Amino acid sequence: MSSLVKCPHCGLRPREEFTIRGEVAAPRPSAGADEATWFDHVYLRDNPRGEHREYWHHAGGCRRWLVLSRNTLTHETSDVVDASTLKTEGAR
Amino acid sequence: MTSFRIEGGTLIDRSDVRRFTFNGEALSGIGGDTVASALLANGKQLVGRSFKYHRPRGILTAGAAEPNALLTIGRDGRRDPNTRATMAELYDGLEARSQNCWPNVSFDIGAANGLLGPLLGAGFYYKTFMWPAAFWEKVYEPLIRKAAGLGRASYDPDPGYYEKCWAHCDLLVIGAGPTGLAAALTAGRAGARVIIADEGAQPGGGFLAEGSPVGGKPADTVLADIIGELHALPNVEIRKRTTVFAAYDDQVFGAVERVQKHLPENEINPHRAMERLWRIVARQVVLATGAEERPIVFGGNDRPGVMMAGAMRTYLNAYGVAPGKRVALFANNSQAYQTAVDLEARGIEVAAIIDPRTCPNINYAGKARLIAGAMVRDTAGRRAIKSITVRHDDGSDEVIAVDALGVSGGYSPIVHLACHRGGKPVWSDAHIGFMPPEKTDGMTPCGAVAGKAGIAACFAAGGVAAVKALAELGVMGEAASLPGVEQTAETVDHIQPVWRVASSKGKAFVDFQNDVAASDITLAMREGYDHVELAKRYTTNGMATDQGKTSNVNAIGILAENKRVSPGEIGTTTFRPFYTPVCFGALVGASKGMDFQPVRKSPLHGWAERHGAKFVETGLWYRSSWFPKDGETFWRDSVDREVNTVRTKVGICDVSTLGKIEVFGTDAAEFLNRVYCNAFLKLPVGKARYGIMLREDGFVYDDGTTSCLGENHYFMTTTTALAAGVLTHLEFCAQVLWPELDVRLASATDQWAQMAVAGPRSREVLSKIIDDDISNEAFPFLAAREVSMFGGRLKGRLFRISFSGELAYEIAVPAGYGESVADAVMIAGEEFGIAPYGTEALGVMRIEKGHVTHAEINGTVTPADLGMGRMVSAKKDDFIGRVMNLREGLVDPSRPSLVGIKPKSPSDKFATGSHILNPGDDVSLANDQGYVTSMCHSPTLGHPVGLALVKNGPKRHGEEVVIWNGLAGTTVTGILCDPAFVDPENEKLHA
Amino acid sequence: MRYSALSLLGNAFSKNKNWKPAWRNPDPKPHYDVIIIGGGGHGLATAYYLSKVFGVRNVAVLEKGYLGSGNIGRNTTIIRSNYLLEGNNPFYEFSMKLWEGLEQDFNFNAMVSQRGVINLFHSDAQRDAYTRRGNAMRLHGVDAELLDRDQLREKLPFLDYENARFPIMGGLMQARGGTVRHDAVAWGFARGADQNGVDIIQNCEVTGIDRDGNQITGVQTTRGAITCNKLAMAVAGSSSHVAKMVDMRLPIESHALQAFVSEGLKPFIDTVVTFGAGHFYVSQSDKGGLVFGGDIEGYNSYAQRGNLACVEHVAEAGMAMIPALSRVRILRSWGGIMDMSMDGSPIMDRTHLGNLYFNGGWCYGGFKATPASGYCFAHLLATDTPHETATAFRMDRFARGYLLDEKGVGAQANLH
Amino acid sequence: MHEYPLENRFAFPSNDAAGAGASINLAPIRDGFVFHVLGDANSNEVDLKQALVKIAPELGTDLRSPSPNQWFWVGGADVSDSRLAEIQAEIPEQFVLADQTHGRLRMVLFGASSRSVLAKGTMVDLSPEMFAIGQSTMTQIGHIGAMITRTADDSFELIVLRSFASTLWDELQHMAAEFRHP
Repeated sequence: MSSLVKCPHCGLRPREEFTIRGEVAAPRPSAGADEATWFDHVYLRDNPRGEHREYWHHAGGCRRWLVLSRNTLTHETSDVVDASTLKTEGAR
Repeated sequence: MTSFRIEGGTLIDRSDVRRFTFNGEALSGIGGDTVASALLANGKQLVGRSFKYHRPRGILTAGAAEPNALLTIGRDGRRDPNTRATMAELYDGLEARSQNCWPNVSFDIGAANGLLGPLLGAGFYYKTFMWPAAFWEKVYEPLIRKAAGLGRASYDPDPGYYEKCWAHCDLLVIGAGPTGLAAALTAGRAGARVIIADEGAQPGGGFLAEGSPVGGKPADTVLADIIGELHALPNVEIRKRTTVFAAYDDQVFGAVERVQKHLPENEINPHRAMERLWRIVARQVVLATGAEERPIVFGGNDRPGVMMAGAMRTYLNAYGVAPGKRVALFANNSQAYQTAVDLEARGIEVAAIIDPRTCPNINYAGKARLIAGAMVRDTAGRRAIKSITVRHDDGSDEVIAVDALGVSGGYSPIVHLACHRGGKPVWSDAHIGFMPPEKTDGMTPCGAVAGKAGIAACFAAGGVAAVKALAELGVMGEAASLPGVEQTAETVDHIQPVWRVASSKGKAFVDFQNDVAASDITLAMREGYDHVELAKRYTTNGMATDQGKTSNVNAIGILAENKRVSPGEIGTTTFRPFYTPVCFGALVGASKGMDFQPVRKSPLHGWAERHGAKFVETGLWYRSSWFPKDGETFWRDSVDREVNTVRTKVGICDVSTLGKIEVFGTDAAEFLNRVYCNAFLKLPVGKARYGIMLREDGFVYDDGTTSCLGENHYFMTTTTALAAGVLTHLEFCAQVLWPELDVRLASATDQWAQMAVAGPRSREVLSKIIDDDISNEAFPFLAAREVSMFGGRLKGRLFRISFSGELAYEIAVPAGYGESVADAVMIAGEEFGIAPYGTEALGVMRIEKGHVTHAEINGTVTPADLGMGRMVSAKKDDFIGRVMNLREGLVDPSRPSLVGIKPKSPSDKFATGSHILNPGDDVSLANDQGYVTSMCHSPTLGHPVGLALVKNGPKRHGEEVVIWNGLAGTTVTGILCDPAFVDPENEKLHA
Repeated sequence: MRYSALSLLGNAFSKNKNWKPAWRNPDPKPHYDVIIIGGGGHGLATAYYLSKVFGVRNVAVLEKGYLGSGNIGRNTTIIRSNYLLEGNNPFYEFSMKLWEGLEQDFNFNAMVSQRGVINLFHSDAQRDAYTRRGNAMRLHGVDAELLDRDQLREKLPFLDYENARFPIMGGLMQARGGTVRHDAVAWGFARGADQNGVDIIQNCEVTGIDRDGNQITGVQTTRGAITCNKLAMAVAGSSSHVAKMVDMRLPIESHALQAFVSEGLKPFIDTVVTFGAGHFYVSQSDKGGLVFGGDIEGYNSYAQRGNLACVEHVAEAGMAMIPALSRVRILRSWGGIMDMSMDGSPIMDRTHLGNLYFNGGWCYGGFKATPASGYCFAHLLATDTPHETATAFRMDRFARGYLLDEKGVGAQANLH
Repeated sequence: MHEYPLENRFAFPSNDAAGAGASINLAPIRDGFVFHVLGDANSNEVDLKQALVKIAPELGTDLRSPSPNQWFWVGGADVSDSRLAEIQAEIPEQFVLADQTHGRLRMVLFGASSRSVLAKGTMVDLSPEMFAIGQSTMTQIGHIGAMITRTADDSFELIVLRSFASTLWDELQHMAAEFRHP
């Protein structure tokens, strides 16, 4: 979905209401992690041609950060969740 | 009426006579006419000139695909260049002009290009015009540019109003011909929300051009019944004059409705849109866009009077216009014979039907002479067709006198919208055409776009498609049927592909508008540009305003024939939005001029206005930048006075636009400690602290103060520029990085009117309106708490913070009371000589004090670069940006760092953006030492002062440097110094 | 066959039947000294300069589609060298100098048109930033001029000066900037490289990269396996996809950028103009269409198309700049895939696999860089040292913290 | 002490509503309060309503949720600073309450054409069967963020940030103009 996003809180909304941050990178490293781990988190991306997970912020709606599972070739979105569930559910 | 207007016409109203001009000539048409039908009715066959060779051109089609009849309509701000005469509805007083011709359309000097034809073949310009090198821009290009282009756009602003809308439906039906109407009727009866859109002035499509009865009733009567029923259904919306121009992801469709384009100026409602952009969200779509009849590529096929056979039917039946008096047809399929039937029914002579098929399988019983196995190889006539030359199957030629030639080379399904999301059309040998892609999620192509022909078959297909689409939505429907029409077994029209007539004499055009001939395509192939995309780009075939609607498939056919493969193997170029061109106005809607972006107004806007403020755009805000007083003619006069007032007395400044965020929650302190690079865990209640926020990459993001107003309650301010960005960033931290922390963020920017009251007398002023004790002891530097005001009538928040470097406070009050409080401060300060000051004076004072803003915090600096390296906590084990801030490149001692800079001679001036060089060094990027980030005239010191980021800057105080401004051609000797020009010991601040 | 006025005339007399193909259509040989993946502008330019300047002629360019089918054929044709940073500016100026002699060099008219590029500014802060930039250009000897409102009004009287939401204060002009016919650049380099013996192999998709330890040995393609001594990637847009074949992750995201052309018009605007208060830039092609664009879509994409919201956004900015565009009709939109790097600047370097070379991360600035990118990449491939103007484009600059961030927006690809 | 006049100024322009029976009307809501209630991750609307009924029965429990665990509590009564402080003190710990009465302004768009006007701004499908009376949502109207609440058949309340209020007001007037001047 790159024209409309089904926000789990607000329902179907247009692209204009969102701000996009980019790929859900490797999780934020722990405080003691080395520079290489941090570099990976901050700079390196899988950038796949196909299924991709990325952060969208519903800035013009509920102001929640969402994670979209979206195909970068077809633009089809298979899943949208509130981003807080990434950590609370220990995903990735 | 002229001799070409005959009886009948489903679209016209003969009682409504409309006057118009064509190239200055006064003509008349009737209501319902397009400009094209009116011109034809007036016997105007020559209407324009082609792009390259300026060949005379007429009207080829009766619809959106028109490549030739492009006119400029209207004048001044209402001038529409390149308007297809076949789509423009005639209104009273319309002015139309031909394009791309000089001195006039009948006698066009540019036609001399035709003589150079062999030189101007495909891609000729890539091979020449290279010598001498400077001649391209100076000589060749201006000539080419002048000759190229079609209509001339107006430079005047458009007085029209435009708007945009969203619409939602269960089923979007694109095209209101027999197919689409059946689909809409089916879905409408089933109770679904339906939008049916059609580009025409009236719905009906094929019904409108039908000369024969349908189910025993006249076609227009059948149509009227259907439209009547649809209008009566509250769940069906009919959008006429509405072109669905693109299909985007997630079933969002762009459509443009020409709401008032068909009206004369005096009938236009200025409150209603000229054109309206629709963004249609459809759960299911029925694509009923029909098929485009293809021209045939033969010698002289571009001569005015050569017209699509189907277009002839439309002009006859819908507009009551005869295409000629003696007409021939050249067709490779049986459908086209219906044109002969209809012509003869109106008493127009059909001189001959030339059919390349040797045994055409037809049931035509008319009078016209049928010439089978033959081709048209040439036409004659200076400005319009006079005769055609037919090549018989025995190789002999015959010249036949005609004044119009109907052509039909088969049918190309209008698959554009089915392909906009990346689908590729599929070649069908049965239909001799590219059919919609096999996978069109949520969209059902049906009717002519799916290869059906005839009203009965299309209507049936539309109903079936709608039933299928409804089923996807869990709705039961029953396919609508046409009363009195029996479904007959489908007959297949055997179309014999004719990609070009090999025996053609003279230029045989593929793309009429861009003057691409069959020989050009062959030449492109010969030179290696044999891929369909390369051939397009090299020859420009299909790149004209019609985007190849009539030319692309023929070009593909020629490539295929040359390569001896199927057209399917050649494939198409990419179908891209827009199906037909869309004007900027519609895509912009009301967001133009001052309404380009919304205006944000501070709660003190009215107060500032009353004090004569000059405003400046700051993001979406208007901020007061200075307050000129009588006698001050130059902005600096006011700014200098305002600075002096603050430095010696007291001033008041609106700082309401700063971002304000309330931070609540039991983990709020921990949260702040993680988002700022300096410590925040132990900030006591009633205190403010300056904080620096880094990005995760270790560079400074924003700065501001955060105050602890209570246990688990903080009040953060951000810069105006990054107010939204910081909130978004904090939300990311709170929701994504640390959802386990109890932290709740509320934007409070708009709740508070906030003003800085600064200057040595500021305490005395505020004491008059604040009930609490605000003495230095009771309310020291960085104190922050709620205060009672005006004898308990109002509560505010008081912060002892200073951007100017003076004794200063910021007071925040509920926004509605902002103006009253500002007025009260002015009254209270009157005895001390208070004056309002704006962002300019604020900027001067912060430079004098060496405080940074986003001029310095430009996304590439570290806290250390700004002289605040020690603020970065070494004790905290985690905060945003901690680790990346330690990278080699970010701690490199030679990084440009903050210094003050002043001219050696106080009278010298310099500009922000000047670069710093060492004295004696060559002027080069390699010798660049840094640059001036901010500068101003300091009224306090009496000379310019600035801030700069300079390599090793802090170690070079006192050093002489060159302030280099090559743009202005100036160099000034400067001295690097401490950035705090005023009160470096902070005595004023703490007074 | 050399192109000249004479050859044109001669062929006209022979009804254009004697023109020869502009390039051969060879089958791949089993081995090449250098294989370049990507037959777009940068790959073809690399092959051209490798064969012409550095004498490396046993070269293949592998293109999965038709030559020039990537961003070289879908950009908005602008050339300029108005860069701020020391690591960028000399490189783009080198490119500008190559543009200035390119057509005579490769005997193909690419319609290099130095009609000027003007960046508008609307605030004191923007003016200051352009002053800094213009002075950086001047320091390197690049032409730059700061125009005030009156000077601008003389050149572009039809901009919205009076009623604009964000009034135009002036502009930074590079008179040597301009436009080039994009397809012709690909064709010129292809024809030139072909004449030097380079094999340009179309419809040949690389499906795998063969390696022996840390050494690349060759590639698997849809037209069979091919071995090589050195392998060069010039596949911006798909860099991550190809890098994945050797398990490399990159500081790059792929994003779609739309571009647009209007219907053909008589001369309307004779320079390139960039709006400063929204995402919009425009020039007019020699054919008459207004060619314009705006910002990327914002989400990762390998689909060469965009969405309506972005179209509207661009149109709004366009009309804020030129109100008279209202009745100009937009004819076509299309999309390309940008390698958006994490600091907005390109990467050109040898990789940790010693004989694999990377060229990508051009964001939406790759077209203007085409000749210098080809030249410098050829230099790197031939000499194993970076060209003097391309030393800052190192892969390790992100890890070490030597970013080339012209915009200063940090490690978020879609903001560059 | 000097007597300083205090006036709560309004951010909307003067109302130029159409006459009775017009298909579209726009009217500001001048009085009342908007409180932003922020709950913790486990909070819910039922608990909040119960608490509010107990603490401030005179203010009603008209809640509009812009976001999970957040509500705008609105009402027509004017609430004094001291009353607000009392409520803040009494509200259960899992909620905090921030005054937004001045930061977020309310207006009502009503009449038969109200949906057609709003469709020019928001993508949200406001058709009666999709958007029930009492339902509310945060969205964008054109370029401006706003909360839309359906308050009656053809009546919608809009809550907008104060700084954008006059622009949104003007834009709505433009969008409505064709229905006032048919």
